[in-house]
Parts: sequence; C-alpha cells; structure tokens
Amino acid sequence: MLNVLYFARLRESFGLDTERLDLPADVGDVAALTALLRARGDAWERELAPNRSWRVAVNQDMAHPDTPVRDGDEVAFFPPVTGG
Amino acid sequence: MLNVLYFARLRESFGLDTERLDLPADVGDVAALTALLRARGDAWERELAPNRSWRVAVNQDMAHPDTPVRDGDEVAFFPPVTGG
Amino acid sequence: MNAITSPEVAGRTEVRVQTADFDVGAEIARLRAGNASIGAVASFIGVCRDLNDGDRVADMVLEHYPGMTERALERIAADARGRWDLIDILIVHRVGRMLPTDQIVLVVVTGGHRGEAFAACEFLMDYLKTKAPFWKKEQTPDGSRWVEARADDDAAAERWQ
Amino acid sequence: MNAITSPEVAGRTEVRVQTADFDVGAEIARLRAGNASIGAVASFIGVCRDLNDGDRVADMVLEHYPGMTERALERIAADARGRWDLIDILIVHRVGRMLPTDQIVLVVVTGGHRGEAFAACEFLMDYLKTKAPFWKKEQTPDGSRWVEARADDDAAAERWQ
Repeated sequence: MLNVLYFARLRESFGLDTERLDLPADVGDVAALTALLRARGDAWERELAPNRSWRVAVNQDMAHPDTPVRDGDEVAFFPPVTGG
Repeated sequence: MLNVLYFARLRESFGLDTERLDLPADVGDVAALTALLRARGDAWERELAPNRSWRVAVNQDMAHPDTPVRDGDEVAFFPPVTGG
Repeated sequence: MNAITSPEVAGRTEVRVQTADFDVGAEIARLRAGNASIGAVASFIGVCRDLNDGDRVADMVLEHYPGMTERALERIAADARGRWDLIDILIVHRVGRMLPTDQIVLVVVTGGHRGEAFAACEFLMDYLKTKAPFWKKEQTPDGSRWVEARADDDAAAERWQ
Repeated sequence: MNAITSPEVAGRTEVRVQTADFDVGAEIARLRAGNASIGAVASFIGVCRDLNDGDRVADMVLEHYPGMTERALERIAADARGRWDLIDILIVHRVGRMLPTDQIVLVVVTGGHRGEAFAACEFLMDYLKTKAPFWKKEQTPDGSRWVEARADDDAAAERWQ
C-alpha cells in the first residue's frame, strides 16, 4: 500500500486530498506511478499531462521520475510551490 | 574667516573641536589649508602627515585636496568613518 | 577593566509553521537576548499585497504540506549554515487565510558580521520560495485562482548554486 | 468582489540620529501602517558586540558630525531610490555611549518585491559605514581606542559602484 497525497490545484482538480493505493507489481518508480494515475482519465490525464507543471515528493523529499516507489511510501503530487 | 571643525581622534590629538581661522590670501584650497595646519607642528604635523589617513569636508560635503576653500566656509577634518 | 565576560551563547535554528500572526520585534528580541556575540541582525518580512499580477486581491489562503514543509525549511536552514558563519536562524511561515497588509513570512538571521547575515537571509527567502511546499490561492474580482510559480523566483534561487 | 480599494499610500524617507534606543517592531509597524502595496520589508540592525578585533569591549562611544551626518544619510537614501523601486526607507543611527548587546543602527526598506528591498537595505548599510560621519571609540582592557576603518567595509561599498 502507498499513501498518496494531493495538494493545492491538484487536490481541487482531483477532488481528493489523500488515498491508499495498492502498488501494482510493475510500478516501481515515480514515472510508472504517474502513468498509472494519468490513465484514470479526465482531470488526472489533464493535470498530469507532460506539458503541465507538477512536482512529486516521496517520503517528503523531492523526487524525480526515476525515484523508486516502494510499499509503505508516502507519495505526494503538487504544483510548483508559491509560498513566501 | 573659516569655521574649522575637528572630530574623533583628530579632535582629541589637537585638543580642539572647533576654531575660527583667518584665511590667508594664498590659501585657496583644501591642500593649502592642510599645509597651513600641518605647519603648526606636533600633533598637527603628525596627524596630518601624508602617510596618515584623514578626510576633509567643506560645507558638509566630502572634499578633495583641490576643493576650493573660501571665506565663510565650514571645513571639517576627521578620520575615516566607522559608524554602523 | 575586564568588565564584560559574557559566555558565548550558542545560536539556534528555529522553524515554525503557524496560523497565528508573529511579532517581529519580540522574535528578534528573543533571539538576541543575552548573546553579546551578535553584531548583525538581518531580517525579512513578506507581506500580503492588495494587488498581484495586475488584479486586486481581496484575500489569500495559504496551504502547505504538514511535515514536509518543516523538513524543507530545516534543510534550507542547514544549507545556509554550511555556506556562512551564522549565529541564529529563525523562519516563521503562516498558513491559512490572510488579508492585504497581513504578514506572511518572517526570516531572521543573526551573526557576527553583516555581510553573512544579509546573504543568508536573502538565500533563505529565495530557497523557501522555490523549495518549501506552500501554495497560495487568491481571491480576485474574477474569482479565486491558484498563484502560478514565477520564473524570476526560480532565477533568484539559481543564483546561489 | 472588489472588496479592497485602498488608495496607494506614498512611501517616505526618514533619517534620524538620536541617543535614544529604537523599537524595531514599532518602527516597521509605523512604516507599514495602511500601505497595502508593500510586499517586502527588509531590515538590518547593527548591534554592539562584546568583542572586537580580538579584544573585550566594555562599552563604546559613538561620535558624529551634526548636520553633515543627516545630510550624508539623506543623500545615501536618495542614491538608493535612484537605483531601485522602493516604497519606504528608514535609517535610525544612535550616538553616545553604548554597551554590548545595545542596538546601534537600524535600516528598514519596504517595497513591492523582495529583491529590491534586500539590495537597497544592504547598499544603505554598506554606504552608511563608509560615507556617513560617525566614529566609534571602544573601551577595552588595555584602555580606550578609536576604532580603525576596515578595508572590507570599503570593499563592500565599492561593489555598488
């Protein structure tokens, strides 16, 4: 199981702030997980399209497409940050 | 008449914070005025020696050796500044 | 003559994310209390403006990622300590609803000398704006909108690399 | 929706030389009051340390050139306004006797954006330290001494030319 979090614009677009996700055997990194979510269509396909800007953190560290994702991880999707 | 002011280390060395000075006809700039003061000897010669560091302001603006000095001016001699 | 023999007071790093407002004077006084080795205090306050990208802003809501935000700010502070010789670092960032003229963020850096305190304070703000998970949503006359990340904030952060 | 229509409040330049201490929080609050176009407040406090050039400092006396000092500070502030788009500039410099941990100088710059406020605040301090007629005399265990001007302060000021 993964704990997946969504923030800001993504949270609103998905209508979801967190979900528990069974990790398929063939999903081993951030890129594969993103593809899995994008395949849900609608807002998922639109917000996570390659031409949109979003960020992923794994266990609260900024991640890259090839960052490994393992059972028990906390993965967060969010827009570029705008604090300060 | 000039109004001449001394600050900080110079004030202490000269034992003087201000004086009224008749301006000799041949003293027309800061360099000539400095030479006139240096000729007093002792602390004057020592503090205003070419190898010491000091500054001159004429009418409250930073001056250079060739800045003109005229009757009625306020001229100040002081060490490099150390505020802040 | 040896009148003053205050022991060196160690500096601290403090990071807070809170809905409550902060008191700049009190925060600075608390950091400085009893530490006679501090010669420089550089600080920055980010404030909610009533105008952004040409539109009136009625209010703003700041969202964050609890846990990761504090972690990111601690890391940014540690990075600053690796670059400069500093005494204290304080970062306070508010979340929740804010109105124009409300304070959003405070960064205070103390040190022996001003050059390092200034550099670290600006570095912390530049990094915070591009690396700490906060997001702003504004209310404008046309409705609410998520603030877009700014290219010049990325450029400001890249100066330090 | 047009909830906020605060008129633009003009910025001000304020320069003060005084023996009294200052209250950083109150000074910043006063500058900011009612001005919703301020997005950034950069400030710096210079503080009396108990150590300088390796010697314990028991106290310090700050002397200045009344009249020329205010004039120099006004000029430095005008110079900063010519370089950056700023809202307020406040410079408060104390004179007289000060003890370790006492505040010496305060510079506050407000503006729309942080980059300009930071740059102007550091510029003002660098220029003040090399161009405003103040002099420090310290009491150390070996007696009193006039503080010497520092080459790195000159270097800091030259960066802006």
